Amino acid sequence: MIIEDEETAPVETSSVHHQLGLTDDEFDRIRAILGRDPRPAELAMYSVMWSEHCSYKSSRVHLKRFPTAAPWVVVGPGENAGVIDIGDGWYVALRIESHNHPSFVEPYQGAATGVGGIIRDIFTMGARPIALWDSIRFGPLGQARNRYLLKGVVAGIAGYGNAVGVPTVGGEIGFAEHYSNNPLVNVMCLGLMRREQLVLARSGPEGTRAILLGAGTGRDGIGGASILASTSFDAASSQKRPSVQVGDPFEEKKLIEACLELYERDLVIGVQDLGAAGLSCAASEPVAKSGMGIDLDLDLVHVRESGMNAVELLMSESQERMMAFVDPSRVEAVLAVAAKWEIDAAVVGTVRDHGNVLVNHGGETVAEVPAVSLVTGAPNYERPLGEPQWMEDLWSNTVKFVAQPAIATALLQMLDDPALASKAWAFEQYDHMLFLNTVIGPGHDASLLRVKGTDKGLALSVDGDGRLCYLDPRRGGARLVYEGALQVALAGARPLAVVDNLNFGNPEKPEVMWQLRETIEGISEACEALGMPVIGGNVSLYNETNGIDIYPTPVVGVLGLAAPLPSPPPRLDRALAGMELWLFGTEWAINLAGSSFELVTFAHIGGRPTAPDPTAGRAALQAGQMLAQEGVAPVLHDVSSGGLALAVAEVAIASGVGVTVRYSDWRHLFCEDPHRFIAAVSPDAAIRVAGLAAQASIPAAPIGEFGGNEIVFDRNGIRAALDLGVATSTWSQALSRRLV
Amino acid sequence: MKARIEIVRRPEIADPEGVTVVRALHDLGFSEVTRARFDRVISLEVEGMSTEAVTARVEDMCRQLLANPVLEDFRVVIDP
Amino acid sequence: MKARIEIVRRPEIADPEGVTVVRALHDLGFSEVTRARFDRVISLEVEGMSTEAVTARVEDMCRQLLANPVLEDFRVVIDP
Amino acid sequence: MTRVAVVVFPGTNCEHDTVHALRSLGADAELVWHRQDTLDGFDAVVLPGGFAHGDYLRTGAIARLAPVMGPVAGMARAGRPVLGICNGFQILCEAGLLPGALIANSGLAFLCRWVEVEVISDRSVLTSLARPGQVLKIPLNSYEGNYVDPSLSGRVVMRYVDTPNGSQGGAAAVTNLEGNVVGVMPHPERGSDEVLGSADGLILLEGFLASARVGAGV
Ligand SMILES: Nc1ncnc2c1ncn2[C@@H]1O[C@H](COP(=O)(O)OP(=O)(O)O)[C@@H](O)[C@H]1O
Ligand SMILES: [Mg+2]
Repeated sequence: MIIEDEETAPVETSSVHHQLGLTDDEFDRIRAILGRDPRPAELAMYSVMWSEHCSYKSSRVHLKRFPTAAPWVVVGPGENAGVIDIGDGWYVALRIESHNHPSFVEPYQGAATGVGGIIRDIFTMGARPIALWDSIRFGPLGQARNRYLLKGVVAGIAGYGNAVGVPTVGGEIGFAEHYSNNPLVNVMCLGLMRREQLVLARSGPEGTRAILLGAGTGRDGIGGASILASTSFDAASSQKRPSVQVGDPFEEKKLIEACLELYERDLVIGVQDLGAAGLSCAASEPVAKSGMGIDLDLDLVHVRESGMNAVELLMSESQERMMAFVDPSRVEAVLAVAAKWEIDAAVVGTVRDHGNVLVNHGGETVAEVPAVSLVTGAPNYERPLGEPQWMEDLWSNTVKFVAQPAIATALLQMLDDPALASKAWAFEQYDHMLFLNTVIGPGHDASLLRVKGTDKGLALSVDGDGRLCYLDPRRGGARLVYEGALQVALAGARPLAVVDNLNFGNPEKPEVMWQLRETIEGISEACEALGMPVIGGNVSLYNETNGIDIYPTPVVGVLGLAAPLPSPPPRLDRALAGMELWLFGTEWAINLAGSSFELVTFAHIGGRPTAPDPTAGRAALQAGQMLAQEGVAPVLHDVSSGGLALAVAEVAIASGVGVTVRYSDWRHLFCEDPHRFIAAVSPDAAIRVAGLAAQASIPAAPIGEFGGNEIVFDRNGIRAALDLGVATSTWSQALSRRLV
Repeated sequence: MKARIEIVRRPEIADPEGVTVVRALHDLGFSEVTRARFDRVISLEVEGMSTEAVTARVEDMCRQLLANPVLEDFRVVIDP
Repeated sequence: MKARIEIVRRPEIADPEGVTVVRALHDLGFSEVTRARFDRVISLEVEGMSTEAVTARVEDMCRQLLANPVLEDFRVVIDP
Repeated sequence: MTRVAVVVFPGTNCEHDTVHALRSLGADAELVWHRQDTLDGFDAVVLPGGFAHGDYLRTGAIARLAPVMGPVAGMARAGRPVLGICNGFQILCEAGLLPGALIANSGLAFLCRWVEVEVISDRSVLTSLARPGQVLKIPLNSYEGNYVDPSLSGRVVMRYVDTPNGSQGGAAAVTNLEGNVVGVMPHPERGSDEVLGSADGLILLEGFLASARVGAGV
């Protein structure tokens, strides 16, 4: 790190740029842009703005593949969050972000600041953040370090999310050895706004003032998140610790209220949050997007620590800060709003038409570079990619079953698997009810939120996957989209849009780039088949420790609109004795490749997962949505991890009633092939249900009844039974008992 | 023996609580306060013979559980 | 001057932190720990002349804000 | 119409939910900023849930010094209905308007879940329309929900059916001797609509408004 008094002296030693994560070619590129050697502050700005995390230099060429257009899309990828028009004058903003490496360094603060960051992306758009979802992955809980990381991350999400006043209404937790030294922490945030309140990251014309709002700037995360998230992990990473950032949900809560008041009173032209790359990004991005430049005076920045130099001020990743672009006539009013909400504010710059980011510090010019070169000047890498030589072996490595396994035992084993069991230990630490919108909260499939003042509801699901994508990234990526869309449809909603978070390994390996490209291809194909645009997301690369890459792990969030809000909506816990159990979708599916069954009972991962089928997928969505809207099925639940057996068990446990399932081939019970769901149906509604299924042209049949206090699997009279009480206690305690 | 563990937040790490409390004290008219820092003290009762042995064990507890090495430094004082 | 305030939880008040930490330490194999108590130390930087005056003011701060009489006792130490 | 002040401190987050629930019962509920130093014209006041001042130092410790707390104490002395929900309960204790204090849950974790509470006494502005023995389903949502009262002078008006946080005597809601100042840890406003899982909380809020109309404690 270059911390020197001679801030205006050019950098001679090229080694400095290596410390900052820039390659020699990138350094030469900077020289060419400036026509001279960069000064320390200039090099610092380029290093953070051109980091993988901020510039997407390895992934951008592939992200172009995503479909992004639809009539209801107001803002697509490229802004802080995507925005969708849900009618009645309401817009929603949605975005997902990762904070993987910081959460490994310090799980509580890493997760907490991740939550703070994604929330800022939402209210930067003008929306009030109304809900969060967390998608988190860890190594096996047998290792103390992994238990520590899980506890810390969940406490961090709770500690920040609850205090900042945004409920966490759903999420998922996964486990695999690959995440032991590289946990994944992805958080999705939803915002709601009136149409008039939309704000973009624009700077406005010459003379516009730049006002820095919120926390004082300190030495937090110098070369932190952006660098941390842009390089691999190893023993040396412990030295990155001093750059850990501490979140202050109280400051962010005040910042939210202050900004919302600024939007309501129409006092700002544009805003940009300060995330990774801090001031460097917030000063350059909005002006670049507006074809302008800016004069920035670092002496005016309010600081938490004294004696910070220009490099530190420009690179600091101090949390809870916002940059507002304000017409000179409104400056006083903006400062008054800040004072009311008891947050600090300072006018730190003025928009200019010279197109440069001109930075002064201590009366000296420490940087003068074209704004556009910081934002879009980074190289775009077409990194070499190639199918891993191990794919063929993986696909041919299937289990040959000689006999039928003990079904009840296999189910009990799955119920005791932390990845499949109840997550109440985690979501009861999250406020998931604030704002009185949570109609269906955590512990079900999609979350369902009502939109007060309308008859509508928003259904959202977030699902990630590593195992299927390892076995086939294209099919795995596509199936995530179909699964999310189905869950949303089963809440009575029409799937409208997707956000994605791509967690991958080291992009300098052709195999990893191939996985990335294939996953994006799969997600894109599925989105096209279902008419859903991708409106935003995030890419996290270099998820690699000591040379071992994580599974390719995309996380997909699906947003759906339920109009009207079904009342009462289907839930897992509404099955009653006497109701019929129905299965929708191809019943004869038998592929067990990548299934939880093979993993849990045989510790096996191999074979090739079934590809999704657009026609069957669309039929399932249509049927699910109609059933939910008509209210003829009190319970609707998709068949995914754990297959039919686990899906049925989850309904029985949630409803506190036993069930009998009739089957012919035991593999039907554990197969996880897509586009299938189950329902609880009262006998007098059976005819109507069959009619709706026919209308959607999806195979559907009753395969059992609810009743008694056992979960029974029956093949022409041969019964395998599991006591409901045993199933319930096993499933409820599988996670918590491993954490004490 | 009694072990007293003083856990102090590293100076370079942000301390929102301190900032908020100084603000509150100023509101109350205690304008003479310029800085507030919050540290923790954990007092343990430990069975053990030699001060050395106990010190080593307690330092171990701090590293494994009681202190957060990323954010805090700690000091162990034993009074036999 | 520097004022050091020790906030000590009253013995009759339940101490969930203490109880939980002892259990956690036992799980980690530190079975020699029989009791743990958590207290806080607040370090203030205060402008002021006489130790007496500052002590009085800081005790005032404790009564009004820094300590809760239902739960805690406090002790003020000034090092000039 | 009954005018109810819902106080907003920096960090409060249940103010809009509380106003929403009170208005659904026909009350005229208004947000009042913590720096306001009068509550003239209000029949009752609610300190809603959230994290006033980030819960820094101690939950409720900084909030109790706000200018608005003078008038709140005034209403308490005048026998007018004063309700603290969750964080508001903690503030009332810190302010000495209720005996005791709230410390960390025995499980040392934040707890957000539906709980069952049994009404012990109807002699408080919160429980005035509830039957003793009646069991209500309302959401709990707190880290410091563990009530301690060495003086044993607080009157418990609602008790958890199955205490989840170590609270002394299972206390879920506590009142002063006059019954006009009440602190409740679970959130009545969150149990205000069947769509959300229960409307039992309305029984409590209706009682609170009824007491406000008659203008005094019980
Ligand atoms: N995997 C992805 N899919 C779709 N959009 C993406 C993806 N990754 C990044 N984006 C978009 O790129 C833009 C820039 O991302 P980023 O620089 O991380 O924003 P921020 O600085 O607000 O975190 C955002 O609009 C984001 O939605
Ligand atoms: Mg942003």
